[in-house]
Amino acid sequence: MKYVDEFRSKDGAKKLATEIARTVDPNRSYHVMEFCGGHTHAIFRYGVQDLMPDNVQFVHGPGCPVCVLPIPRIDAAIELAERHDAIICSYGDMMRVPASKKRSLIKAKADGADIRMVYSTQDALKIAQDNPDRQVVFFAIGFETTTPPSAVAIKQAQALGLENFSVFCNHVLTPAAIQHILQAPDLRDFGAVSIDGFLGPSHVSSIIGSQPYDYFAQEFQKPVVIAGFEPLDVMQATLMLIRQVNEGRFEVENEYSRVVTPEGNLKAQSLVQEVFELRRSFEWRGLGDVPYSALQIRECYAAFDAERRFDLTKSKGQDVKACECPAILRGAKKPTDCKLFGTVCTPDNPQGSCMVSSEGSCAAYWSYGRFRLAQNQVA
Amino acid sequence: MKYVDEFRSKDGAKKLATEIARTVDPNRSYHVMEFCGGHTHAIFRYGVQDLMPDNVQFVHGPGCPVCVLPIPRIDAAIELAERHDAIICSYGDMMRVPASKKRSLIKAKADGADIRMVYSTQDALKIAQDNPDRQVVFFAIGFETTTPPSAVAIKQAQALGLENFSVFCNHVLTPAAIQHILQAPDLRDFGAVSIDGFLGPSHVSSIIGSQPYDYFAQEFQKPVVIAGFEPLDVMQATLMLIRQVNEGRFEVENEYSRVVTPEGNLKAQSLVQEVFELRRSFEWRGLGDVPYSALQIRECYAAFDAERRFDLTKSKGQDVKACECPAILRGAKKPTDCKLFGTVCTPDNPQGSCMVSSEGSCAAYWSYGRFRLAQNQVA
Amino acid sequence: MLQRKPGSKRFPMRLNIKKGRVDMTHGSGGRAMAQLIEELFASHLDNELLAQGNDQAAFSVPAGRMVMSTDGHVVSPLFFPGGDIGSLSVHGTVNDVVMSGAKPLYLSASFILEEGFPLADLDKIVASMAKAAEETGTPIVTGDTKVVEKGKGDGVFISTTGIGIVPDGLILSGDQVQPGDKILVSGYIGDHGVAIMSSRENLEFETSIASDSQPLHDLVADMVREVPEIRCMRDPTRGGVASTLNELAQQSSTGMRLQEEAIPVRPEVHAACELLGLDPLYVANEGKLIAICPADQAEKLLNVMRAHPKGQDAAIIGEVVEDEHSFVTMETVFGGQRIVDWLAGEQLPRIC
Amino acid sequence: MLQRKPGSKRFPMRLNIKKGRVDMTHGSGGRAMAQLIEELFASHLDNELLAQGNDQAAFSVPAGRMVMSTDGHVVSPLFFPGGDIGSLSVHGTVNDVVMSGAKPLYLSASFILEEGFPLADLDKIVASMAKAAEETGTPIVTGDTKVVEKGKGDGVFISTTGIGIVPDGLILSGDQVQPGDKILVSGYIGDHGVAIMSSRENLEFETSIASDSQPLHDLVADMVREVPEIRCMRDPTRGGVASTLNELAQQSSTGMRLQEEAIPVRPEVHAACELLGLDPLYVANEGKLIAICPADQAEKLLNVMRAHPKGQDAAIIGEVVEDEHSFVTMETVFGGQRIVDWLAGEQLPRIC
Amino acid sequence: MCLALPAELIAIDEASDMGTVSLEGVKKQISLALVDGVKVGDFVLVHVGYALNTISPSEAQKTLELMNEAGLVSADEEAAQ
Amino acid sequence: MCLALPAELIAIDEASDMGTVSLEGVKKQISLALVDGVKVGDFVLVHVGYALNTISPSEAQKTLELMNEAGLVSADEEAAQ
Ligand code: SF4
Ligand code: SF4
Ligand SMILES: [Mg+2]
Ligand SMILES: [Mg+2]
Ligand SMILES: [Mg+2]
Ligand SMILES: [Mg+2]
Ligand SMILES: [Mg+2]
Ligand SMILES: [Mg+2]
Ligand SMILES: [Mg+2]
Ligand SMILES: [Mg+2]
Ligand SMILES: [Mg+2]
Ligand SMILES: [Mg+2]
Repeated sequence: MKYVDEFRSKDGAKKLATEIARTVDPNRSYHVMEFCGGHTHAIFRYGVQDLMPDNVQFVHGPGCPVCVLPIPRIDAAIELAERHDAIICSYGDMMRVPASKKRSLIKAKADGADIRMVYSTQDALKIAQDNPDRQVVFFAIGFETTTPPSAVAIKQAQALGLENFSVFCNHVLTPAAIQHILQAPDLRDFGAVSIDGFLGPSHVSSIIGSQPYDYFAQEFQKPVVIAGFEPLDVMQATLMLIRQVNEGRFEVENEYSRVVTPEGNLKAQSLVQEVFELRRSFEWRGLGDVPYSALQIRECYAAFDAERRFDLTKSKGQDVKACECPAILRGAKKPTDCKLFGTVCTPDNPQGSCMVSSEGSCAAYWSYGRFRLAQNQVA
Repeated sequence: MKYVDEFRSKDGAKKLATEIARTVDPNRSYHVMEFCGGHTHAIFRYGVQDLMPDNVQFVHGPGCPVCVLPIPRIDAAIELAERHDAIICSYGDMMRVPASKKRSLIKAKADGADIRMVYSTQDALKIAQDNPDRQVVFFAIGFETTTPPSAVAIKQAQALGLENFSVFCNHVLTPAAIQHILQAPDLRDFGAVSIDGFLGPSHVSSIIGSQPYDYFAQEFQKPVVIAGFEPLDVMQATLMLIRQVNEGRFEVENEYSRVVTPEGNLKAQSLVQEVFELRRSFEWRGLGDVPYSALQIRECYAAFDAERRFDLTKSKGQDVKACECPAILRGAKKPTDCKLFGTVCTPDNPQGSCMVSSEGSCAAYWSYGRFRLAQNQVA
Repeated sequence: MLQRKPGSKRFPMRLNIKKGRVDMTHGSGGRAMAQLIEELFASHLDNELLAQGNDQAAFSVPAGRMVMSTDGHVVSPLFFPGGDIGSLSVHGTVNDVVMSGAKPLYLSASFILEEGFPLADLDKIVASMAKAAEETGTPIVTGDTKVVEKGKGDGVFISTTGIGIVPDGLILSGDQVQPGDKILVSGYIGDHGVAIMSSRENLEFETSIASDSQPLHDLVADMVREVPEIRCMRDPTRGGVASTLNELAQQSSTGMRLQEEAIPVRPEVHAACELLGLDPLYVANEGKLIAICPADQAEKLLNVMRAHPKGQDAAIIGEVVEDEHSFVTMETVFGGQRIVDWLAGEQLPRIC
Repeated sequence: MLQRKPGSKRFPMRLNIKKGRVDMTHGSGGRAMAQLIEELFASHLDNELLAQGNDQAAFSVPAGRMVMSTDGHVVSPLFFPGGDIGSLSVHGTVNDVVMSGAKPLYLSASFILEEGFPLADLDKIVASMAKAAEETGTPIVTGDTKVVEKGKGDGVFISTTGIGIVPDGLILSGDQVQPGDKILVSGYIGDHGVAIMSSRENLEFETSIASDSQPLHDLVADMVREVPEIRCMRDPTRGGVASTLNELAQQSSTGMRLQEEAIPVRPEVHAACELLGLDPLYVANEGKLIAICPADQAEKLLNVMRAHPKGQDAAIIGEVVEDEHSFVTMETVFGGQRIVDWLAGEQLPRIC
Repeated sequence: MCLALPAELIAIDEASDMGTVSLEGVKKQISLALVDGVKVGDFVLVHVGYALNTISPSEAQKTLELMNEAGLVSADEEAAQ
Repeated sequence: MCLALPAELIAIDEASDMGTVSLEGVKKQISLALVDGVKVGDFVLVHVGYALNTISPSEAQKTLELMNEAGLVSADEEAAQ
């Protein structure tokens, strides 16, 4: 696959590993936060950590849209299906995420709710057209990458005059979250690690561009390197971060220039602008209420807003008590710090969202790291 | 079973057979029309004809509510299910009756229509209560016996405020049909048999009483004996008819006095009166349009009348060309006169309604008479 | 894939059999499926062969005449007076196997589960299967589980297949039937069908009638040992005694003549049939057999059957006659004659 | 009840296979069912044993080690590139039988039909079964047909059961696997699952990939003849290669170490998986096998496999290691290590 | 036509105007909406889940006697032959 | 997060603003509503059935060269050691 295979070469990995080893200052450590689950996944899937010197550590951030969605929002999706008898269209990723009372979309489906997995907002529109007598709600999740398709769907629904289609909007914003992590004193202290730099989102940035990171790179004096999701991208960007740290720079650099431009996809941005507006505040799992960190549907598209169309109970659903997802999502703890990890909580029996999404830290630790833990125990 | 087994005894049959043999005038023949399919069924099921002298012949009448319903009415029931997406509740008897285009309720069901078999109007009401979002139509068929339960259901639906329940009324009237048979010159001629007397309906009469037959017994000078549906009842009533014929009487006698009174069930009559009114005319399969021979729902219960609630196409569905049901229902032909009987038309592949209902003459000939035909062929 | 995996603490959380439901993951081939198999299926069906844990069960067989039969079970409701789909799925196939005179050996089971089906019900069903398999001495040695989406199944369907070995020299087959043979039934007919109908939602009537669902291996063993001359046996399931006799008449190009008076029908079954407009001759049985044997063996066979608890109400109900039309006829209690045809359409309750 | 009844003009009107649909009468045990069996099922599946017309098929078997396996087939869509539920239902069970090294003998088939299913589709499916059974030399000797109401099934489900005889002396079983053994796969993985997904309504993508559904009896015959030392074989169906290897690791208390580079995956399959966020290791195969053999036999076995058309892309993909945790691990193309765990949940297309 | 069977009324629920009939031990709930003044022990004619009428024991007896008379007469004659 | 893959655009339907991409012969319909001025032969980044962006071949080349340089430097050094 062009633009993919080249960035997964074993050869390239060896070269970059050597270069990184050559570049690091052995007298200090480097804590690199990869904000995105996509990076987390690549690091584990390809064993990137193995290729790093010991003093380069990846800190996993809250950049998995599945993981950060708080339980009351999943409860609400289930309520839409069960109490309001709507067809809920969801990306496959959300199907097994725990809601309150040990439920999930897949369990609600087993209980009789009409929940359908879709691959695209186009599919949800088609379902609405095919079921004129039913309310069809698209369960919209995701960061800036996944938001424009939701905007397109709403505009198409309007053009088609679809009266039975609406969107349950849970789109969240990346810069707001990164800023929040750097800003909140308790969060910075909590983890007892100070982050030396950020691997910037790749696909989010393809929409928003690299400019939005300028503000906090300067404000918080932390370097950011926007990195592709292939393993060589991660290594190259890490190398670039190490160099900035070594040189005392805190700039926004762009390793993923084959896709990301400074200004991003202006057409997508304007579509999003037209359909959505900022929420004053939105709850993130792990981060709590984060101001201006999410989108809601504008008044003029109110007809397509599931939150306005349906009366929804305010669920008080909370994470399983011992689940450390909140701390893990802040980069403050590791999955292995969680008592439930690998005993009660496994990918087959996920107790928290981080164990479901293949981008969640707990799932990544389990799937790709479990053999290391076992080796350590044996050793 | 009390009041059943006593009337099925082999012993009793022998005695009555002897008495009938003793009573008949060997110099004449007796053509007894049993109006009711129930009698037809008993005659074949128990082999009553075998116990009769050769000069006593049963002529099968149009008294099977399944058989007399013309095809357009079944088409309409299918249309209610398919075009109006209603749940059609039907007695089991109607499921396999041929509609036009080789269809039937059971085939429409296989094609996806929501057709449910019910045992009682009470079940249909329950289905309506359980499916508030669907229109539920009870496919009401039957003579005076089956009409009062439909009246009760409509009154209950009104009391319950059920807005999704209606009745597709096909209730027909017995005396009108008998009178029509006796009245229409073409019908009387057609069969080339003159009927000497009638076995009067048992269960219909339990509702309407014996009085309604007085008029045409006098008018047409034909004896009527109301007879129960057990085989001894049929034999006893036949004996009573033979005696009337021998004596030149044409009275209404009541063999089934354990259930039938002169005035019938007044409560049931008044309920029917309240909910239904006479139709000016109604098409019977075999008899054509018969004036004042059926009921429709009164204006004041219009909300429960499927014919008013739904716009129904006027189907022109007709019987299979070669099917002789019409003539058979008039008593003018026998099933064996039909070219399709037993070749193309069998209970598994019924071409006409008379082959479906176990009270239909064709079905009765097939199921209980086929071995005789075979013996005759062999002989 | 129903085979038991060697026991281990592989599943941190036990399956919630009490409150859980089947979901799509239970059919995915992953760990959720392995857990369902280990903690629910294998815990009831446990036997050495199943425990081999391969894609197939392996066992030794002697040389000889083997029989194989399969049946899908789709009964509704799943639980009914006198049984459930679990026991029925064992009896239904074991009976088909033993109608050849065979000793049944092993069963396989294929489960098709509907998403949302309560694990507690599944557990009861599998326990009941295990008990039935134990009773008949036919362990379920291999199996398979699939899960279909809600609305694409009906709780649970179970297809079982059985194999057995026929004692040397015995050949029972429908085409052995000859005019003059006697027709025997092993007991009251129609119990199963009436019990099922009594528990159907929209027909609800109360009766003490329970399904006759039972395995006939032991009764059959007695019968073929004592009267190896039996021409054939068949269990009159769907379509009832009437359809089974028509099948046999067709297969052997004979006719059959029955005596209505001789056919054992319980008064309650008779009454329920009258109420619904049904005929007991067409109602399903799941623990009865029809046997046809030479006339001179009939009394002996009847005595053998009556000596066994499962045949205590056995009766000679008619005889085989020559008939080029293969008609099954019956002399009614009233003294008339009637045809007992194949079932046409379905047995539906009717009003006229 | 799938057995063929002796031919006769018992049915005045032929079944309308072109335009007809399954209705409830086809499952009632009456003449409509007999006609469906005779004119549709038996006309394709015709064989001597099926034609016996009894409740069970009877045949002679030699003494020896017999295997039995069953599988339910519920694939959606019913027709897919490279096959349909009919051929699949033969291959799926034959393959489970032959994974023991056995020669497959006979099959049974249990059909669960949904009311309204087009007879034309059923006809195609049964014809395809017949062809597959012919190809593998495993006639369908007994069967059963049930009809469920519309909305209580999904067109057609087919449960097949197969029996076979293992050549003397051969014992293949998952628990024979030992550290040091080599792991082989018979060809490209993931074809079946991707072909199925490509034809699912809401995922529609176009690819030339067809299901690999095929019977492996002939490949297996070559393998066990030439390398009887094979420890075990298994077909990596649901859950894919990953789940099959985890099963075997568990069963034999060993670990497995794979080389990602060595695993044959077609570029299209790889691409489709990347598009949908899936991993080919977890995608189902229906015509591939995993074989484990002593290291010193691995090259020989590989050559035997490659010499057969169904094994021409065979590869040694890893080895068995000691591991008390029974982990399956893999060296990635990138040079890192990862765990290849059981499938968790279901393989669902995902967006992140 | 009109399948109907005599069954014994064994319980009445005045409130719902429903009753229970028993036929050889088979019990069924039926509506009593079409009959007035029925009481437990009566035999009613049951059709599509409704009681249509009560059976008159004395009339039943009379009919049976009538049939029997026919028999007696003929039996006599036969004896006479 | 945000699974997205570069794939070649092999057909465009202007009317519906849809296109077909090919990835190793796997073809899929995607929406082009989020991109302007794409043409057949472009590689686009595909996410949830939408093209998000075009891939710049020259920038890709530059990045690969950058990575390779790292390699060259280290390879040189290794050689020097
Ligand atoms: S291991 Fe499970 S319970 Fe623990 S933090 Fe992760 S998701 Fe939560
Ligand atoms: S045999 Fe069939 S076609 Fe002929 S009259 Fe009777 S129902 Fe009609
Ligand atoms: Mg299996
Ligand atoms: Mg069978
Ligand atoms: Mg059976
Ligand atoms: Mg049988
Ligand atoms: Mg069967
Ligand atoms: Mg199997
Ligand atoms: Mg298989
Ligand atoms: Mg297998
Ligand atoms: Mg009353
Ligand atoms: Mg565009």
